Formats: sequence, structure tokens, C-alpha cells
Amino acid sequence: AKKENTASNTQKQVIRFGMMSSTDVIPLVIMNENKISDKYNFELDLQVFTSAKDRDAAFQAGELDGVITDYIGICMYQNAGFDVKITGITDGDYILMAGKHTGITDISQIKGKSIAISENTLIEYTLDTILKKNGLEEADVVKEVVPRIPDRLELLRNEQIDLGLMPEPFATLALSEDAVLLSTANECGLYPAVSAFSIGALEEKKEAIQNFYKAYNEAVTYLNQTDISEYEQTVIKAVGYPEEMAGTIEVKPFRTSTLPLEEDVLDAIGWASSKGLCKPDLSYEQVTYDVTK
Amino acid sequence: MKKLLQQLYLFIQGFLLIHLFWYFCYLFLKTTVIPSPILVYQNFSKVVESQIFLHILYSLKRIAVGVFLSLLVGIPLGILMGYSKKANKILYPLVYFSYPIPKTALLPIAMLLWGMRDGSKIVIIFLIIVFQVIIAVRDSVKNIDSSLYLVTISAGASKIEIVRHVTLPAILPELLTSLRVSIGTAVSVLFFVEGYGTRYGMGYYIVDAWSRIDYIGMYQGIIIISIVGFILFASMDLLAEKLCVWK
Amino acid sequence: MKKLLQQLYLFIQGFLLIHLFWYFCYLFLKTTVIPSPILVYQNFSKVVESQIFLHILYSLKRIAVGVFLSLLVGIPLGILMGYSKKANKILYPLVYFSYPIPKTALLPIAMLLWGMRDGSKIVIIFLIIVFQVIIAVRDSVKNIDSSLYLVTISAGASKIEIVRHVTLPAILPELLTSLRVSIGTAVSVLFFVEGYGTRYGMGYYIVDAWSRIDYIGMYQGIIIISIVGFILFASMDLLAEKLCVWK
Amino acid sequence: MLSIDCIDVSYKNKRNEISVLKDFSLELSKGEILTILGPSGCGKSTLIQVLSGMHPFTNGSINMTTNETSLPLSTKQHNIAVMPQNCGLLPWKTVRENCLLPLKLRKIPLDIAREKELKELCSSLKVEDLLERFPKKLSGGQVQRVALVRAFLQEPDLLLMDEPFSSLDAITKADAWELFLKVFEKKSPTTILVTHSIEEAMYLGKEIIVLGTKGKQLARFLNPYFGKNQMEEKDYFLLKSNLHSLLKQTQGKE
Amino acid sequence: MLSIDCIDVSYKNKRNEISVLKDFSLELSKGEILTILGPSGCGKSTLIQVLSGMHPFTNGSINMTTNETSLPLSTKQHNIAVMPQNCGLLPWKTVRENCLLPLKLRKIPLDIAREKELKELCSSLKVEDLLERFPKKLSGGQVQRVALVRAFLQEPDLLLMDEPFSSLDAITKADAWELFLKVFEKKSPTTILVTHSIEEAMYLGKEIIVLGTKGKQLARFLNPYFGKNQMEEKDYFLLKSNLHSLLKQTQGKE
Ligand SMILES: Nc1ncnc2c1ncn2[C@@H]1O[C@H](COP(=O)(O)OP(=O)(O)OP(=O)(O)O)[C@@H](O)[C@H]1O
Ligand SMILES: Nc1ncnc2c1ncn2[C@@H]1O[C@H](COP(=O)(O)OP(=O)(O)OP(=O)(O)O)[C@@H](O)[C@H]1O
Ligand SMILES: [Mg+2]
Ligand SMILES: [Mg+2]
Repeated sequence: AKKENTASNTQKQVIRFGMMSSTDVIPLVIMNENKISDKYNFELDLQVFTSAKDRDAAFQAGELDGVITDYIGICMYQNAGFDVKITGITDGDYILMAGKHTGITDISQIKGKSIAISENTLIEYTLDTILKKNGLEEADVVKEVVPRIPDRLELLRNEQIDLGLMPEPFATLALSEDAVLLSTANECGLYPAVSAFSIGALEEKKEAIQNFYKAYNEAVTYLNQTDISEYEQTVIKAVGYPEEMAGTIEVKPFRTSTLPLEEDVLDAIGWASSKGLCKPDLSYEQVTYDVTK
Repeated sequence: MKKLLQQLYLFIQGFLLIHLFWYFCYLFLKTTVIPSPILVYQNFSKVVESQIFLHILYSLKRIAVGVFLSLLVGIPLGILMGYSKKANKILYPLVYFSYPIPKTALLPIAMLLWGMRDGSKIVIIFLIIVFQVIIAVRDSVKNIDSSLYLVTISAGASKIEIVRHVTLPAILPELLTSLRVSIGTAVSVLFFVEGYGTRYGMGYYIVDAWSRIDYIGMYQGIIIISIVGFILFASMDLLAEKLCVWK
Repeated sequence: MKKLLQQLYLFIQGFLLIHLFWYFCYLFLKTTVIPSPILVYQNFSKVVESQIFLHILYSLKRIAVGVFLSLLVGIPLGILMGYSKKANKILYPLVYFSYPIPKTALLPIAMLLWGMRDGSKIVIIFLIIVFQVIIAVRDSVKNIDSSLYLVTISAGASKIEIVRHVTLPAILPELLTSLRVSIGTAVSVLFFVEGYGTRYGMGYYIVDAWSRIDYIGMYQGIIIISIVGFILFASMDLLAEKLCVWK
Repeated sequence: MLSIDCIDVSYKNKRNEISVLKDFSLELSKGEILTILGPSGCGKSTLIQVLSGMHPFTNGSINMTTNETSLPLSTKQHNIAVMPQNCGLLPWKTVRENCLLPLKLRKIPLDIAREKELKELCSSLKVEDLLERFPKKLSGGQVQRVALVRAFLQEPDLLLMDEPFSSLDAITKADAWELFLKVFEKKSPTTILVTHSIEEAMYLGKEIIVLGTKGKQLARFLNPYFGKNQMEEKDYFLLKSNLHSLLKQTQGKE
Repeated sequence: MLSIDCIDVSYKNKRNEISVLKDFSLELSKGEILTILGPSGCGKSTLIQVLSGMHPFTNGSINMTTNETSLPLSTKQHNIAVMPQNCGLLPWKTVRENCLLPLKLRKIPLDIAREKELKELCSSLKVEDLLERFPKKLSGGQVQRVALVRAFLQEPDLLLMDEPFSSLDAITKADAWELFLKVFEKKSPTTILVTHSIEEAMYLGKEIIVLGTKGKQLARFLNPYFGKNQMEEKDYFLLKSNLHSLLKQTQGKE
């Protein structure tokens, strides 16, 4: 159906944007839903992926112009020789929880407990950051690799694992079933998710991408000023909340898009290079791109 | 007609048996990942609303093209390897090396070359199935009783005529088995290849539900895929009966 | 001895052919997704350092157990379905329904029931392969020439003796084919089942590299898995030759 | 005693059913040899298949008396040896294994006496050099001789042979006939032998039966020339030409 | 003219090599019938297989002259019809399709004359009712008769038959012999016929050859009794018993 749209509006530039379901994507979906993108004369082709590997593959294959990713993802793209620039920030939180029967109520009790995460990703970085902020070390928890988030949720629910670190909507689901909230990324001052474009797209579709961020900010303004009831269905669909949660969903205020802070990015680069995911001399300038200039 | 009714009866019987098993699992395991079958069926109207036939059609198209291409490539290659020692010498290390490569790991390349739409999906299905077909065809060609060729060869048949009159009918039963296995594999692979770049397909339906932890939806998708698979298999059986009249 | 050398020669030849193909792809496509084979081999020392043999061993264990279990269950079930109309009537709808279910979608259940370690991995491998074995065995049992039974039956053989003296040897060639296909499938499935709950295995090695967008590492893993797969297949061929001396 | 009582035998296809034996009856005393003559396609092989438990029959019954108890014929209760028309060697067993298979299935131990018997039979039929070969590597006549060894090695209650000498050359055939008579003398199983050769039927059959289409019995009589080479005798020729014309009668009606 | 010149034929196994024909030569004029007698396992079927292009030979050469050009025998250059020992019907073709397959492969159109010939041959051999059946549903003799129809229907330069009448009853066999002679008279292909029956060899062969082990030629002569039923004649008996004792000689040495 999307292709037909393009055919009728040939002069509009198309931005092909890859993402995975999470709260980060709400402004993007609203952009399409409320026809903000039309107003700014570009077309937003949103592609949903269920696995980061698939998304990265499509991105590298040139099937996408931009993606929602994170600091660590950017480091890995750069390391793979794929020039992807951070062009803006997005909002999403990652919540560290303990299973309801583990008896853990505070983050200080998690020593030696097991946690399901994905390796060499934002999640592991977030975990390490949270641990560090709370005076713990990486080795204090047992990391189990489980790539798919739904599987991690199941393991937590069914007490096969003690801890979970999850984005929405999984965190809400777990918490609604009496999982214990221990900490969150945002609490620790960590906002690792970003939107990013490949350098090729930035050169080719610069104007459209500038407009994309204008539209993004307009969508954010709309979201922050409007009562959730007006766009709850959109949120449920985009994020993947279960239908039953209608009416109870909360959405934190969104930030308008800017470039992330240099020290945050450098922190992440430091972590990534210590894991061998990128070279330590990667600079802030190399990984960011100011579209407003 | 009577045959069809009988098939239907078996279908229902198998259906019930599996559901009974499922229900017991639900009762005894009491875990969130196994919802009650009753609940799943209560919500079935949603499935129909969600354009399930479109999903099925998309998947069937991908399977059909993938399987067809694998047969198109796999049967001649398999026959070639079965007959020609030279061809076998060149092709067999290639096949033996390429077969174990997890084709899903080639996704980046497939996407690069054939895009994220049906192109790469079909290529992945093709790559997964074609080696199964090649191996099955080659092995069954090697197992053909050599006395079957005598009359045909002495009557001056060309290579193509030998394939047409002896080889193909002789390997037909194994070919049909291989087709069954391939279709089964293709259906399961849907789950993987429909996880990206599409909003249609039974695989997408399941993955989508799964990632939304909508287990009811996921099981509905699995039921749909099972039924479609069953129908494909049953049609294969009918086809086999039609094709192998001489048995 | 001469045979082994010949095998080695073929091995090297196939190896070179594939790499030539790869190199051309690299030259013409010029994309990060396809690194230069030279680069990949220059970094090969890293692979050896990274305990690759441990990875291989872990994977082999999982494959061996999974394949063994599938044969253990699949062969008797297939034979039963091939011979007994009654058993076939009950089992065939079950098999036809369960076969197309994407087993990977059952991962949550498998993980909860058998844990994240080898248990669930082996169960998934088993579930994927067992249906292929059942179908292949059933079909080939049905294709056995009925005149082969005459002497054995009239000599008063029990059912088990018939299976031992007639059925098993008669389906052996197809069984070996099915085993080849199964092993190929199992190797590819590694990629999926070793993506979680383990830090060892060739599948893990590839997935890990992929998720780090480390294409060089990923290709190294693919090379390793290819070689291991090749060796498995070649041993299957040797086994087939040993077992089917009567051909 | 073997008694076949009014059985019907047919081949079922998807669409039609071909009736082969209709209301077929036959009695045969213990230790007799019955040779069956009949036109091609009259149902001789089918009868052998039915008796060896491979093919079902409808109506009627087949009983066999051994040790004074009469039981429905079954491969479990009765010791049946069969040599089918295509010889029925298992391709995956060597000649030796093929020959010993029926004994193994009947749980008869392979003692020295039996080993010696195998050797003797093999050398009589000149297959002693082929013992370790697989059937695929044998010529047509060799296959048949191996199947003969196998059949002769058993000690069955009922011996069924379907054209057992058809691929043998004149000399070997004559030897095989003698061997058959010798084995029969020793073990005297109840025997049914299907053949196309009138001479064979007259040399090997204590009784001869001539079948017409659908297994209709055209004649049955005691054969005075059993085991005798009386080709010169006038009565022999008379009987032979009688059989010949009987067979000729059956041909028009197939 | 067919000329086989000093060929060696053997079966190769993984370990050993079984030599079957050693330095074998044979000449046969166009339009002749050669019947081959020989003990079981002497290499008759192997020879047929070699001539029909299925089995390779080493050394020597096989040439055939048709239309005055002599070429190495090949299934592409020469029109060869073969009836193998196991008849070689394709299980997935009906009787009719099996009979017509060689014609189809030789691109000979199925005109009315040929259709009529098929009908006639079938009714002579009494398989006219079986045309739509599959070979699995035939009796042993029926299979052989169908294979005969197929062979007779072709118009080959070279006709090879391996024990073509072995599963036929006396009456059918006699009919088939007559039919063979009739067909031969009409089409006169160069024919090699392998048989185990001395009578058959003497009735159907213009020339007779007796083979010993490894294909050694023990005798070859023109047969004065070709197509003649002179069983009463003394010379006939003499020849027959000569052949018999020749065959007997070969037996000890196998
Ligand atoms: N595939 C094979 N491999 C090895 N040896 C074989 C093979 N086929 C036949 N032989 C051997 O070759 C010899 C000749 O076989 P062939 O079939 O030509 O005999 P034949 O003269 O036709 O005998 P018969 O009259 O019994 O049919 C036999 O001794 C046989 O054992
Ligand atoms: N599987 C089958 N399905 C249908 N009909 C069959 C089948 N097998 C045999 N027949 C038919 O049954 C009849 C009897 O066959 P059978 O093999 O018993 O004949 P036979 O007396 O042994 O003949 P022959 O002397 O030619 O071996 C034949 O007319 C044949 O066509
Ligand atoms: Mg018969
Ligand atoms: Mg022969």
C-alpha cells in the first residue's frame, strides 16, 4: 500500500526508517498518523523489525536511510566501516527489575544473581552503567545471553532467572505482575537511544532529514501537550502493549531532538572499546552530525 | 467423495488429539507461555478480522516460488551429480561445503542483493531447501536399479529421454518425499524470513504476536500455519497418489 | 589411503572454488557485508585463539544428541506408520499438523520446560529433525517391494525380525539420505539455538560476531561450520559405503 | 495334511477387483508332492502366495494337520518354506546369509551337521564359490540355484516352489531334479511345485494337477512316472500328450 | 554383419575384478539367428549386456555393418532391440506404453499399420486384455509375453534375446516360437538368442554356439533343423545328445 503512495507523490522525498517496537518510536508513528510528515514535504517509510540483526542487515544493505539505534550500535557500525552518524536523541527507558519471588527489593541485594540480557548491546551497557552507579561491578551478576526480549520476560516471569533489564512495554508487563523495580537507566542519567542516518542518506536527502527533525519536534510537542487518551491506540499498536492495558498506559514526556552530550557518547565509546566493539580513538565528531547546520 | 469425508474425519481427529495434548500441558504446566486452547479459540474472530487470508496468501506465494525454484535447480543438479562422476566431483564438495552454512547468516548478503522484500525471503527459502533437494535427488538417482536402463539405452535413447522415461519416474517417490520435507521446512522458515521487511505472512503474524507477548495471537498464528501446512501435506499425498498410479 | 588423498584433493578443490566465487563477489559488489577472503584468513589466528575447538565440540555434542534422539523416535514411528494402517491413521494427522509448526516459535516453551542450557537446544533440534525422519522413513517403508517379504514372512518371522531383516536394510539408503539432510539441517539450526544461554558453539560464534557487526569474525565462523559440516557429510558417505556393501 | 477349502482370492485395486481363484479347493496328504501345471496367468503364483501367508483370501479356509492337530495354516504354527518365482533373495544378505536366514528365523541352531549339509547342497548345485557374494552379483541361474539351496536346507512341513528350475540349463536342471528327489526322500515335506514343463511335472510329481483359468481344476491324478525316466514307454507319451492337449484346451479361454 | 573382436569383459568391485569374457570373438552375418547355449554363469547375459551398450568392454572392438558401412556398434548408430533376462519392463508405464517405448525413442511414428501390428502381436500372445495394466499387476509369464511383444514390434538391426521363453507354459511357448519365426521372416534382424533349452536352440537357431566357462567357444555349427519339427529323426537325436554331452563337459569346470 505504501508503494502506491510514493507513486502518486513523486516529488516528495522518501525517508526509509528502520525501528523496533519500543516507546522511542511513538513520535515517529505520530508523525505519520497525524500527517505531520506531509506538512514538511517528505514521506516517512517506517519499517518495523523484530530483531536488531535483521535491522542492521537491512541498513547495511542500503534498504534503509536511518534507524533508531543507540550509542553502542553506532560504535559497532563505525567499527564495521559503515559510516552512520547520530543525528538526534530519542526517549526510552530501560528498567532493571527482580522477579517477584526472588526476595530482592533493593539493588544492593543483586550480587551473584542471574540476569538475562543480550551481549554487546545497549542493554549490557545500560546494565554495566547501572551497576557502576550503584557501586557494583560487572562480575557481581551472572549474565545470561538471551537475544529476544520476550524470552527474557518469560524467564523472569517463570523464575528461571532472577533479574531483568527491559524496555517498554515488557517492563510494564513485568511490573504489573509484581516484579520489583530496582533502578532505571534514566534514573542513572542514561539516555542511550538515538536516531541515526547513514552518511550517504545525510548527503543525499539532507533537506528531507532536516525536515524530519522539524516534524519530530512537532510530534513531540503534540505528544507532550495532548492527553494520552487521544493517541493511546497509536501507542498500543506502535509499542506493542497488550490491548488489555488500554486506559492505564503512561507515557513519559518526550524531549525534543538535539545531539546527545559529548561526555555521554564518549562514555559509551569507552565501554564499547573495552569490549573490543570499536577502536578507543573514536571521537564525538566522528559519530555525530548536526543536521541543522 | 467418500475419501474426502474420510480425510476430513482424520483431520478432525488429529486436530482434537493435539488440542487435548495442548490442554493437558496447559493444565499441568500452568505457565504463561501456554494459554488455554479455549481462550485462544474464543478470540479467533480477531484472526479472521486481521486479514488472515492475505497473510496466508503472501506466505503461500513465498513458499511456492521458493520451492519451485529449488526443484528447478535441485532436480537437474541432483540428477547430474547422480550420473556424471565428473559433475559429482566438481559439485559435491561445493554442495557439502555450502549445505551446512546457516543460510540465515547470509541474510545481510541476501538483503544487499535482493532487497528486503520478497526477493531476499525467497532466496533464503531457496537456499535452505535446494540442498535438501539436491542431496535427495542425487542419492535416489544412485539407488536406481541399473537393469531398468537396459531397454531404454539399447533403444538409442538420448540422455534427456533416459531422464524423462527412466530417471524421473524412478525417483518420483523419493522426490515426493523430499518435496514433503521441503515444504515442511519452508513453512517453518517463514517464521524467520517474515520477521523483517513485511507486514504480511503467517510468519510475520506469529513473530509480531510473539514480540508483543501476545501469546494468544501467537498460538492463533501457529494454528493457522498448522492448518495450512496440513492442507499442503494432504494435497501432496493426493498428488502422490495421482502420480504414482503404478504402485 | 589413496582414497583419503583423493577425498582431500576434492575437498581442496571445492574449497578453492567457493573461495574464488566469494572473491569475485567481493570484488564486484564492493560492500562491507562481503569482506575480502584474504582479510578473513589473515585474521584467522584469532579464531584459533578463541578456543574454536571447544566451540566445535559443544556444537557437535548438541547435534549428535539431537540427531540420535530423532532417529531413535523417528525410525520406529515412521516404520509403524508405514506398516500399520491404524497407527498411520492416528499418527499421520498429528505429524502433518505438527510438522509445519515453526519449532523456533516454541522456544519459550522449550526454555521453560528444559531450561536455557543444552536441554532446550537439543529439544529444538530434535523437534525440527524428527518430522523429517518420520516422513522419510514412512515413505520409504511404503515403497519397499512387497516381494521382498515373502520368504521372511513364510519362514515365520516375527514383526521385529521382519523389521530387522527386511525393513531396515531396505530403507537404509533412504535413511542415510535422510540422515544427511538431517545433519545439514541440524548444523544450520545451531545458528538459532546457540543464540541464547550459551557462550560456546559454532552457532554462538557466528551470532556473536554478527551482532557485533564483525563480518570478518562471522565469515570465519561460517568457514569453520562449513568445514565441520563437510567432514560430517564425508563421514556419512564413508559410512554409507561401509553399510551398503551389497550395492 | 493340507486342505484348502473353497477359498476366493482376488487382487484389489483402487477401482476394480480382479478375481483370480474362485471357490478353490485342494487336498493334499502329508509327504506328497503335487505338481501344478496350468497356463500362464491362471493363478499358480497367487496360490503359492496365499499359502505362504503373503496374500489374503476371502471365504473358505486353509487348514493343515501336523502331529495330528488340524490348525488353520499359519506361518507361526507351521513350518513353511517357499521359493518364489523371482527367487526372493534379499539383496543385502550374502548368499550364505540368505541360505541360512530361514533357519535363523525358526531359531534352528547352525550345528556342524547343518553346516555340512549347506556345503553339500552348495557343491551339488555348484554355488560353493559364491557363498560370500551378494545376489546382485549373480547370474540368473545362479540366483535360482541359491534359492534352491535355501529351500532344500529347511525342514519344512510345507514346501512351496514356484517354477524353481526355469532358468537352469539342461544339465544343471537334471542335477537339480535329482537333488530335489534326494532331499524329498530324506525330509519328505508336503510339497507343491508349480512348473511349466510337462516333463518336469511328470518326473517330480507324485500327483499332478492341471489348472485352467481362475484356478479351475481340470484334472488331477496320481502320476505313475514319479522319479522315473521312462521316456521311451508308450504310456508315458500318451500321458504327456494328454496333458498337452488338456493345457491346450485352457488356452483359448484366457 | 556383427563382428565381435577379441573383447574382454569383467565386473569391477571395490576390491576385486571378476573376469567374465576373455578374448571373446564372434562373427555373425546379417539376418542370421544365432542361439547360444551354455552353462549357467558362463557369461551369456553379460554378452547381451555388452552388445546392448550397458556394460563396457576392454580391448578389442565390436563392429556392425549396416548399409555397407562398418561402424563400432552403438545404440545411436544402430537400431538394437533387447529383451533382457528379467524382461526389463518399466514399472511406471502401462503394458501398452512399454511396448511402444522403443518405437517412440527411435522416433518411429505410431501409424495405423503399426497399431494393427501391436494388436496382432498382443492377441497372438494373449495379452490384448492387459494393455492398460501396469507390470506389477502381471504374472511372471505375462510379463515375459509383454516383453516379447515389445521386442517383436521393433524393427531392429540387431535383436538380442536373453532366455525369452523361460517362463512360458508348453503351449504358449510353442505359439511364441512360431510367432518368433514369423516375425523373423518378415523383418529378418540379425538375432542372438540365449537359451537353456537344447530343443529351443535347435528349433530357433540358424546357427548354434556352445559356450563354456569364461565365454570360451566350445562349438559352433549351422543347424539343419532350424524351424523344423523333426523330433523323430535319428540325426536330430544325435545332434541333440551331442549338444547335451558338450554342455555336460562344461559343467565340471565351473
Ligand atoms: N554385477 C556382477 N558383479 C560381479 N559378478 C557378476 C555380476 N553379474 C554377473 N556376475 C558373474 O559373471 C558371470 C556371468 O554372469 P552372466 O549373468 O553373464 O551369466 P549367464 O551366462 O547369463 O548365466 P545364467 O544362465 O545363469 O543367466 C557369473 O559367474 C556371475 O556370477
Ligand atoms: N498385483 C496384481 N494385481 C492385479 N492382478 C494381478 C496381480 N498379480 C497378478 N495378477 C493377475 O492375476 C492372475 C494370476 O496371476 P499369477 O501370478 O498367479 O499367475 P501364474 O499362474 O503364476 O502365471 P505365470 O505362469 O505367468 O507365472 C493373472 O491374470 C495376473 O494378471
Ligand atoms: Mg507365476
Ligand atoms: Mg543370464
